[in-house]
Amino acid sequence: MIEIKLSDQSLSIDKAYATVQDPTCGGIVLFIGTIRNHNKGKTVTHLDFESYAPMALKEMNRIAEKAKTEHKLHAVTLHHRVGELTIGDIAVIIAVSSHHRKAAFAGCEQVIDELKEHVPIWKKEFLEDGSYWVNARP
Amino acid sequence: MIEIKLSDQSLSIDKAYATVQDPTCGGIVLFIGTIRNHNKGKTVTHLDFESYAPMALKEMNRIAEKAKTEHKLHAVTLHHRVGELTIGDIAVIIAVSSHHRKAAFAGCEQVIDELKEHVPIWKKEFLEDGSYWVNARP
Amino acid sequence: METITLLCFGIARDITGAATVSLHLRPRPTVTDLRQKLIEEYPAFGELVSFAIARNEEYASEEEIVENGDVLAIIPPVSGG
Amino acid sequence: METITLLCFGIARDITGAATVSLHLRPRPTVTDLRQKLIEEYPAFGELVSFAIARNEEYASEEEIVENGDVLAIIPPVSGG
Repeated sequence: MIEIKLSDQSLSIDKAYATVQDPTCGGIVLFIGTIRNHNKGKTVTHLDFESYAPMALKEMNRIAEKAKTEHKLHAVTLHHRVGELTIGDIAVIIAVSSHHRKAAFAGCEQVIDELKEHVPIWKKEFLEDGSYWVNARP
Repeated sequence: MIEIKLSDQSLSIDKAYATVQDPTCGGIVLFIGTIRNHNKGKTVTHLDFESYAPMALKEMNRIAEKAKTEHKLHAVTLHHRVGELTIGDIAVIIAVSSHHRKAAFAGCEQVIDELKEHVPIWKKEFLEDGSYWVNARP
Repeated sequence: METITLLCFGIARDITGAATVSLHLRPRPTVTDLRQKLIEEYPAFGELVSFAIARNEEYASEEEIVENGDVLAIIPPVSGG
Repeated sequence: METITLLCFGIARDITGAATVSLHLRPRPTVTDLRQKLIEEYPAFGELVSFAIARNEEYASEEEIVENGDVLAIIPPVSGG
């Protein structure tokens, strides 16, 4: 099973967990990405996530399907937040269940690695003295 | 920070998450071990976890400290359930936070691997036609 | 010549000043043609780490040919997660 | 001879039939002495995959000497998590 969501509302760990939980699976791995209060020595006050929604959902689905197949996972859930977020807010939750815990760890790590590389979502960080699009310039 | 708990009450994912969450950490990895409805082709109805509590807590603390040092983690929380559990119940939650997500994945996996090898907790599985201590006999 | 419209996100929207940008190109250009025209008209795109072009909601390769009716988008370096 | 008491958990409790077991041994035995005596009195311990001895809430090595007042426990193969 694959569940993909882009949402401008708070993400719930319990809800993501519930989507992958299954009586046949003993091991569930979750990755939770939160907003840090600093980046490269600068103090972040809040930030904004923008997405190219239809393409982001397609890419998220492709990445989840690929991890599910390659690691023989039972279920993969991928929830990403968009809009304005503040420090400590959850930006992304990846939940993976599997019969074998090694596969669950490897699959979950692969999903977050590929998400950060390919999914068209852009983060603008607001500092005390300005703002910038993360990763855009050298 | 290290938090260790052996409990005969339901474990909460949100509570474990809250203990490791920190505004300086962007990456949190959780492992959740649940009770499966089968083991080696047999149907499990429920099970019982027994522990040698003072030694189990010492070992859990040693394993958490070791992972924290070796992977430079920010925080490690290790909650294990004891007593009678049924299918789908959470037996163990490991929550790890880190500045770097690679370290969080590696650290969390190391904790569950070492827990399963060293912590004096024993699981008795109850099947439809009997019961047995897991791993005890060849 | 033909008018080709691309969606702009993130820093691409800041550079063009709008949610879409229109380029005038010969019919059936390649993705490379699009990229070059874009940098010609908005040199700031040349200052980015990189940018990709999406065609019909998928990453396009450089040699792909843009057809009439394709949905195109400029994809600056992503930073989700 | 001395009386040495060990805590029993999991399958060890099933084998001895009680939460503790007492062995009669010469003073200051090694962990190996304990292990051998245990198998001698309860051959079922020899049928387990393995078992460890804990001394003062830590895993003991085979050559360790058991002192008066030590807290000892039989640790059958663990299965937590």
